Amino acid sequence: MATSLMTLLLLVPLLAALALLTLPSTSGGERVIALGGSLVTAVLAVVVVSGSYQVDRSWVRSLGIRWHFAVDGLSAALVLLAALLTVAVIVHALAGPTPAGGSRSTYLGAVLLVETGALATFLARDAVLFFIAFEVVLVPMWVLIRRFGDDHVSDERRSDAAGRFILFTVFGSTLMLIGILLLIWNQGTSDLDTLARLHGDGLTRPLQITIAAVLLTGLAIKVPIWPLHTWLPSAHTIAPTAGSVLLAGVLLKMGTYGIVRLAVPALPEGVAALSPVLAILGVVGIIWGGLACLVERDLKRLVAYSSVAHMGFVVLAIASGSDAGLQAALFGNVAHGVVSALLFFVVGDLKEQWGSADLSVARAALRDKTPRLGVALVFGFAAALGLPGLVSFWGEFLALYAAWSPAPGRPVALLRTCVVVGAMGIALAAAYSLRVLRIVWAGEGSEDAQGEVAKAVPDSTGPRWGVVVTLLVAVVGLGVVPHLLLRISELDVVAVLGGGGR
Amino acid sequence: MMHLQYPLALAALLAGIGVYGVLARRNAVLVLIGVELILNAANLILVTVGLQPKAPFAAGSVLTLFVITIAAAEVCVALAVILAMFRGLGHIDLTADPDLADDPADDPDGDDDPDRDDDPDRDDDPPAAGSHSATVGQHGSSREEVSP
Amino acid sequence: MNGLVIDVAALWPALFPLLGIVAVLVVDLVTPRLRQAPYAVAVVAAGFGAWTSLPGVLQEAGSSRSSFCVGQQGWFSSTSAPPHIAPTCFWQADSLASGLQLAASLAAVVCLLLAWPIARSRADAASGAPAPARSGHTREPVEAVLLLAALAGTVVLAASRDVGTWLVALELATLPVIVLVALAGRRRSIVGAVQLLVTSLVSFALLVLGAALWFAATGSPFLDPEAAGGAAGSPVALDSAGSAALLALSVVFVVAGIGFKLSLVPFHAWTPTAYSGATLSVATFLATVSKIGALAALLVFLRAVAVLGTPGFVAIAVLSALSMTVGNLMALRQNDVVLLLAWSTVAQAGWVVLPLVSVSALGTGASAAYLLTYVVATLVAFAVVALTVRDSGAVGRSLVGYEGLWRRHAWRAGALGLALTSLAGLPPGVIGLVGKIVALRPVVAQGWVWLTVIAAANAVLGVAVYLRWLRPVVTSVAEPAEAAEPVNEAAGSAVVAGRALSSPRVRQVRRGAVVAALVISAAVLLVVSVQPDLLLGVLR
Amino acid sequence: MIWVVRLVVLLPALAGLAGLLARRTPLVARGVAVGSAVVVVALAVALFVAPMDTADIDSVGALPLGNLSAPLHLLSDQLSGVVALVVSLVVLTIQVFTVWYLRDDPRYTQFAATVSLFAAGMLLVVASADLALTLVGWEVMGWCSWLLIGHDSERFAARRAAYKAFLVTCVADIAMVVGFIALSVRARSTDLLDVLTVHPSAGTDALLTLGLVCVVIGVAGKSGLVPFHDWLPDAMEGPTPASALIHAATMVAAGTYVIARLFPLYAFDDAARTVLAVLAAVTMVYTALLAFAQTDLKRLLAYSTLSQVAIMLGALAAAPADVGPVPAVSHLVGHAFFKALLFLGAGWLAALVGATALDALRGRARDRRALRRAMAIGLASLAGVPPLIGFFTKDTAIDAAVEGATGGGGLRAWIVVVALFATTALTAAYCTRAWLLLDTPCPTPASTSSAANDSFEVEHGGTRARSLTTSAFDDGMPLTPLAVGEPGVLTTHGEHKPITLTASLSVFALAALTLFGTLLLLGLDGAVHVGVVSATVSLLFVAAGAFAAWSMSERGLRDAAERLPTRLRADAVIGFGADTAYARVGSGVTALARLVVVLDRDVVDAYPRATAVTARQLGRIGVRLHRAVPASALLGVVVGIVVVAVLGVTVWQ
Repeated sequence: MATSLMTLLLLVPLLAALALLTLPSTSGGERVIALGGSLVTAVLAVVVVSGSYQVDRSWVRSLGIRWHFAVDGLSAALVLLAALLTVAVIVHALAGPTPAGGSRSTYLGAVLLVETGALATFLARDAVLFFIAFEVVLVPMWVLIRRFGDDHVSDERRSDAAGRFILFTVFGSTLMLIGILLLIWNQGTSDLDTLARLHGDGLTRPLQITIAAVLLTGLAIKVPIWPLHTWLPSAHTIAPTAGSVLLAGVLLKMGTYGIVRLAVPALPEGVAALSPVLAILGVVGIIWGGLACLVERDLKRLVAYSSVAHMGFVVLAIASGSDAGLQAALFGNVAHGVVSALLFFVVGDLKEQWGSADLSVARAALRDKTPRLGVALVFGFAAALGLPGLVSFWGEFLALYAAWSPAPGRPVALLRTCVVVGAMGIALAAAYSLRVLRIVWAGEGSEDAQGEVAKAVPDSTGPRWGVVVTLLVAVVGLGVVPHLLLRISELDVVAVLGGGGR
Repeated sequence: MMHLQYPLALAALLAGIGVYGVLARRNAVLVLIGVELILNAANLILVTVGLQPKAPFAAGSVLTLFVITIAAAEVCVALAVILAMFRGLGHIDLTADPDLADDPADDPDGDDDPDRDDDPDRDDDPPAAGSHSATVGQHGSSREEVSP
Repeated sequence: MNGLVIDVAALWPALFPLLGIVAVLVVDLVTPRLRQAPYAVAVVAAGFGAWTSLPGVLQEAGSSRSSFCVGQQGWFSSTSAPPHIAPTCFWQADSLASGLQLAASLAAVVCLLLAWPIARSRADAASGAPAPARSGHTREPVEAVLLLAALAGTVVLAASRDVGTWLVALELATLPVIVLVALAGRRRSIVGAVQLLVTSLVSFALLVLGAALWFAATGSPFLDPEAAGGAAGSPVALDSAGSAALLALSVVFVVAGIGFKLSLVPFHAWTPTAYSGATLSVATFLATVSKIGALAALLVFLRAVAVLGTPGFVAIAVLSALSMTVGNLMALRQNDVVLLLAWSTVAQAGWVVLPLVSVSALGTGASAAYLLTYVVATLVAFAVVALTVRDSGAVGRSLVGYEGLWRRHAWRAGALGLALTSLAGLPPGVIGLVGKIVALRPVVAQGWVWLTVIAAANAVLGVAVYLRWLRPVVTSVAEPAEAAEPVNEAAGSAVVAGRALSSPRVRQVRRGAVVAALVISAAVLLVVSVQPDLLLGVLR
Repeated sequence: MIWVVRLVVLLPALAGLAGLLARRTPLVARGVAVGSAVVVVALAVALFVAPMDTADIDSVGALPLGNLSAPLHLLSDQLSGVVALVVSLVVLTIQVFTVWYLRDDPRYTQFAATVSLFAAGMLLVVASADLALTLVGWEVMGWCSWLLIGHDSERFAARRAAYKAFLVTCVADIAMVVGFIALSVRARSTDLLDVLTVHPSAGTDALLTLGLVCVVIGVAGKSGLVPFHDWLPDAMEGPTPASALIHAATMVAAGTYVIARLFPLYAFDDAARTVLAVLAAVTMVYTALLAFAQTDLKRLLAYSTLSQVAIMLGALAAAPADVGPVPAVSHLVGHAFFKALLFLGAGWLAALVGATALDALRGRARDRRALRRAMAIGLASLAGVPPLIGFFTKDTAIDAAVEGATGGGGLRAWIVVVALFATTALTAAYCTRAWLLLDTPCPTPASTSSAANDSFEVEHGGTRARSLTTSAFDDGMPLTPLAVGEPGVLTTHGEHKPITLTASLSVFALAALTLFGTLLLLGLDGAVHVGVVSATVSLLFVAAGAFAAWSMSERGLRDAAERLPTRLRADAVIGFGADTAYARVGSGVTALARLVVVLDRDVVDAYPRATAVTARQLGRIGVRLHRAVPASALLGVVVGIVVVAVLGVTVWQ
C-alpha cells in the first residue's frame, strides 16, 4: 500500500493528462478530469509527504535503473509546492479563457504532464531516473509555450521562445547526463542515497572537480545561473500564465534541487572547489538581473529577470557549503516558487486584460480601480524585494549570512565580498520593485493615458482571486513562520553535508 | 618471407589504380572496372597469404573464389542499374548533376497509386532514339564523353 | 565421425526467408493475378523467421545457438589443414545476434505491410481503365523476393563468424536493396539507385580489401577473438607492432566499408537520394533492416577484436561526430519528411557507432541497443508518413502536410509524437532517452570528454530537428497560413510543388495493412518506452 | 506578562491586517485602528510600569538553522518599556488625529492600517532581542513609510518622494544587513544577548568594527544622517499624520534605539563611534542651518527632525560607557512628544489654511488660541526652553556628551559637544523664526514685496531642479526623477474642515505630554540628568539664538531668513542640490542597467544566437553542396577511407 501510493502519486496526473490529451475537443469532461486529477494528486502528495512513503523496484535492470521514489526533507516542500501550484494553475485556467492556440483539454493535459515530471524529479532517488524525470517536463512545456503562448506576438517569436527553452534545457540536461554517467561509472551505483553515503569516497579530487563542473554546468542552465539565463526571459514573456507559473514556480526549482540532491552530497570536494565560481556567478546574476529589471519594459520579462536575481541568492547560499547555506538555498527555492507564482498569476491576469505587458504604455492605475490585483501586486513585489516578514526575506538573509560564514575551506574573503555585492542586489530589487509598483499600481503617467488603456481593467474575482489569496497567505504565512519550511529540511541538510545518507 | 612482398606490392598497385579509376572516370562502366581492380587486389592478397601453411581450410583460395563470385553478382546488378540509368536519364555520366524533376503528374510515392503501378518506360520520355545510339556510339569508342 | 555439424534449428531465422522466396515464386507462378499473395507469403515467412529467432534471444548470456561447427578432433587429420585449429562454428547466434535477427525480421514484416499492394480488382476499378497488361505482373513478387533476400542476408550476417559467410551475406543484404530502389522506376529512384550502387560497390571493394588484410594479419578466416589474439603470428607482419597496425588497418577498412551501409559521413551521400527515390516501404527498409544488417556486420567484426582490450578508436569517434553533426545540420534544413528522415538516419548513425569507440561488450551492446531504439521509432515515423501519404497524397511528404495532425488524427499524431520524441531522446519517448543513456555510457566510461560534448551539442540539434516536425503536428489548423514557418529557398519550391500536387479529393485507398504496420510498430515503441528493459534485455 | 510583550507587537500587526480586510467599511476600520492603539497603550503602560527584565521571550520559535542560532526572542526591560509606551502614545494620538484629518479620504482605511502596521514594526524593533527580528521591524517600517509617503499617489511629487525615501534608506540598509550579519557571525547567533556578550578580544576586532560601522551606516539611512538626509524633507509629501509618525517616534528615531541596544559594543569600539560622531555632528549643524532657511513649515520641521535625531546619535557617540545610552533615549522620548505635537499642529493649521508654505501661514496661528498655544509649546520645547521636556532631554544629552568629552572621550566627544551647542543656538533661532512668522499677523508692504521676491527666487530654484528632473524622467525610468517639494504645495486634505473634539484632544494630549512628559522619564535611570554648567551654557545659546533670529526679523516684521543672501537661500531651500546628486547616482545606475541590457542581448545572448545562425547557415551550405552526383559520393567514400585509415593506424593503441 505504502509503495503503491507513491506510484499512484505519479500515475494520477499522468493518466489524467493522457485522458485529457486524448479527449475529443468537444466534450466537456476536461474540467472534471483536470481538477479532479490535480486535487487527488495534491492530496496524495500531502499524504506521501506526511508519511514518508517510498517505492523501490527494479525498472531497467540492464542499466541498473531502479524505480526508486522517496520523499525526504530536501524534496518534501518542493513536492508540495509542485502539487499545490498545479491545482492553483488549473483552477486559474478553468476560471478564465483558454489561451488561443488550441483546446483547453490539451492545455490542461500539458500542465498535468509538467506536474508529473516535476513530481518525479523531486521524488526520484536514482540518478538516471532523476535525469529521465528531469526531461519529462520539456515537451509539455514546449507545447504550452509554442502553442498556447502569447498570441499577440508573431509566430516566429513564439517559436523562438519555445525553441530556446527546450534547446537550452536539453543541452543542460545532456551535460547533466554525462556528469551522472561519469559519476555512476566511477562509483558503481546510480542510487542517490548510496552516492550520498559514499560522499565522494573513491573519487580523486580532479575527477570530482570534472564531474562537478559538468553536472553544475548542466544544472546551471535550468536554474538558470548567469550567463546561461538568456532562455528564461523570452520563455516567460511568451508563455501563457500557466506556463510562466509552472516554469518559475516548479521548473527552475529542479535545477537548484538537482545541485543539492546530486552534486553536493556525491561530490563534496568538487563542489567545494567550484564554489567560488558558483558564488561569483550567483552574485553576478543577482546584480545583472536587478539591473536588467531597472530598465526592462515588459512586465513579464521583468519578473523573469528578477527570477535570475533571486536564483542568484540560492546559488550563493549553495556556494557557502554550510548547513545554514543549504537551508537557505532550499528555503529560497520554495520562497521564490511561491512569490514568482503569485507574481505571474497577477501579471498574467494583467497581461490578459491589457493585451500586452508593456510598462511604457501609460495605463490606469491599479490602486483604486483594481484594488485586488493591486494589493496582490504590491505584496508580490514587496516579497520580491525581500521585505522582511514576507517569505523571500529569510531565504535571502540566510543566504547572505551563510555566505559570510562559509563552511571551512572555502574562500572567506571572496564570499564576503560576494555578500556585500549581493546585498546591493537587495537595493536593486527594491528599486525595480518600486519602479513597477509606481508605474502599475500608483499609475505613473496614468493621467496622460487616453482611450482604451485609460480604462481600469476588471478586477480579479472568483476562483482566480481565490488562487491569488491563497498564495498571498502563503507568502505572508511562511514569512512570519519560516520554521514550517526550515524544519522540514533541517535533518536532511546535515545528512547531505555529512554524507550520512538516511 | 621476402617473396611475399612482391605480390603484396602488386596488390597495392592494383588497389591504387582501382581507386584512381573510381575517382577519375566519369563513365559508370569504367568505374565498375575500377572496382573490379580493387577487388582483384584483395584477391591477390588473399591468395598470397593463403599460401601460408598455417591458413586453415585453404581459406585463401576459397575466399578468393567467394569474392570472384560476389563480384560477378555485383556486376550483374550494376549493369542492370546502369542500363536503367541510361534508359531513364539518357546518359551514364556519374559526374553529371542529375535532373531529379519528375513529371509533375508523377506521384512521388508511386507505390500507392493504382494508376501507375509500375511502368518504367512511361516515365520521363528519354531523348530521341537517335541521340541514344549516338551516345552509345561515343561510348563504344572508349572515350567516356557521355551525352548530353 | 567428426564432421560439419549442422543444427538446422539454429538456422531457421535465415531459412524461413529463403523458403519464403521459393514460396513466393511458386505462388506467383500459380496465381499470377493475386497481387497480395506474394506479400502474404513474405509476411508469413518473415514472421516465422522472427518467431524462430526468439529462442536465441531468450537464451542466457554467454551461450549461443551454433551451426556448421567444425574443428572436432580428428576431422582435419585426413586433410592438409593444420591440426591446431580450434573447434569453431561458422554460424553462432548468441543473444545479441538473435536480437538483431529478431528485430530485422520484425522490421521486415512492417516494411512488407507498408508495401502491401491494392487488390487487383480494386486497382482496376480505381484507375477506371484496365491496367496495361504488361504491368503489375512482375512487380509484387519481385519486390517480395528481393525484400526477403535482403532480410535473409541480414539474418545471416548477424550470425556469421567467418569472412566468407560474412562477405556473401553482406552482399546478399545489399544488392537486392539497390534493385529495390531502382524498381520504383522514376527518374529520382534511378538516380538514387545509381548513387547507392556506386557507393556500395566501391565501399564493398574496400571492405573486401579490409577482409583480405584481416586474413593477412591473422591468417585466419574466422572472425573471432582467438584469431585476433593470434595476430602476432601473422604470416606477413615482421613484428607484433606491424601486425597490430595491419589489424588496425583492416578494422578501419571494414568500419569504413560498412560505414556506407550505416550512412556514416562521409559515406552517406547516397542516403537522401535513395530514400527519396525509393518507394516509402523500400526507404523504410533501407532505414531499418539495412541498418540492422550493417551494424550486425560491424559488430561481428568488432567483437572479434574486442579481445585486444578497449583501444581508443579515434577513427570511429571522428566518423560518429561527423555523422551526427552533418546529419543534424542537414536535417535542420529539410522540408520533405522523407529527406528529413534520411538525414536523421545519418545523424542517428553517428549515435549508433558512438559507443563503439570503446570496443568492449559494453560498447557493442550499447550500439545495438541504440540502433534498435532508432529502428523502432523510425518504423513508426515511416508508417505515419505512409498513412498520411495515402490519405493526402504528395503533401504528406512535406512538413506542411502535418499541420494540425493532432486535431485531425489524434492517435496517429500521438504515435508520430512518440516516435519523434524517441528519436530526439525526450520523454515521452523514454526509450530514445534510455538509448541516449546507453549510447553515452561507454563513451563516458572511456573518458572521451570532447566526444561527449559534441554528442551533447548534437542532442540539442537533434531536438531542434525533430521539433521542426513535431511543431506542425501540434499546431492548430486554424492558424493563419502566413504564420507557418517561412519556407527556406532551397526546399520552398519542393513544398510548393507538393502543395500543387496534393489532389483536392481525399483518396479512399485501402490502408488496412499500413494501419496494421503502424499499430504493430507503435505498440512496440510504446511498450519499450514504458519498460525499456524489454528492448535492452534482448542485448544482455 | 510574557503575552503582553507579544501582544504589543502582534496587536498592531493584526490591526493592520484587519484594517485592510475592512476596507469597505471605514467605520469599522476607524474602530479597529483607534481601538487597537488604545489597547496597545494599555499594554505598553503595563510594560512600563512593570518591566520584566528578560530577553528570553519566545516569539515564533527558534529557526532551525544548524550552527547558527536564531532564537527570535523578544525582550522587556525599562528601556523598551519607556520607548514602547512613547511609541504607542504617539501612535494613538496620530490615529485619533487621522480620523479627522483624512475623514474624506477614500483611502483612509489603507492609511490607518498602514499606520498600525508601521507601529507594529517599530514596536517589534523595540521589543526585539534578536537582530533578525530587529531587521524585520526595521524593514517593515521602511515599507510602510513608502506606503504612507506615497499615500496621495495621484501626485507625481508624492510618488517620487516615496520612491526616493525607500530607495535611499534601502541603499543604507545594504550596510545594515551586512552589519547585522557580521555581528551575528561573530556570535554564531542572532540573539542580542549573545551578540553583546561576545566581547571584543584584546586589541582590535576588525569584524566587530566592520559590523558596527555598517550598522551606523544603516542607521544613517533611516535616521537621515548626511549624506542620506535628503529623503526626509521630501517625505513631507505624505499626509501630515504620516509625517508625524515617521518623525516623532518611529522610523527616524528607531536608529537611535538600535544603536542604544548595541551600545555595550559601541562603548568598546572607538572607530565605529568616531564615524557616528562625525556623521551626527555634521548632520545636526548642517540640517539646523537648512531648517532656518526653509520656506515651508513642514520642511522646516523635517530638517529640525534630522537635526534632533543627530543630537540623539551624537549623545550615543559621545557618552561615556558608564553613562550608557539612556540620555539618547531620553531625548528620543522628548523629541517624540514635541515633534508629534508640532506636526499635528502644523497639520491642523495647514488643514485650516490649505497650505503649508510659511508665506501662506503667516500669522494664521494668531487667532486660533488653542492651536497657537500648542504650537508655542511645541516650538519652545524644540528650542529647549525649560521646563518643557525638550529642555530636560536635550540637556541630558548635552551633559552626557560633555561628560564624555571631559572624561577621556577625546576629539570624538569634543566634536559632538561643539556641534551640540551650535545646534542649540541654531535650533532656538529657527524656532523663533517660525514662531514669529506664524504669530505675526500683518506683514508690512515692504516685507510682502520682499516675500514675493523671495518666493520668486525659490520658485526659480525649484523650477531649475524640476527641469533637471523631467529630462531624466523622459525616458520612462522612474529611478531618477526628482523635484524639490514645491514651496507652498497645497495639501489635498481637509480644507477648512472644522476640527473635531477628539482630534484637538489628541493635540492637547501631546501638548500635555510635552509639558509634563519629563515625569515619565523619571522612572528611567539617568534619563534626566541636567548638569548645571552645561544647562546654563546651553540656555545662553538658546537665548542668543532666539535673540539673533528676533533681531534679524526686525521684531517679527519680516522673515528672518530673508536676511540671508538670496542665492544661498534658494540653494538651501532645495537642500544644496543633494537631490540632484541622488539623481545623478540614479542615472548612473540606470546607465549601467542599460549597458547590462545591451550586454545581455548582444554579448551573453549572442553566443546561442550565433550558434543557431551558424547551424542554419552550415545546413544551408550543406544543402547546397549536397547534390545527387554519384561521383562526389565516391569522392567522399575514398577520402573518408583514406582519412579513417590514417587515423586508425596512427592513433590506434
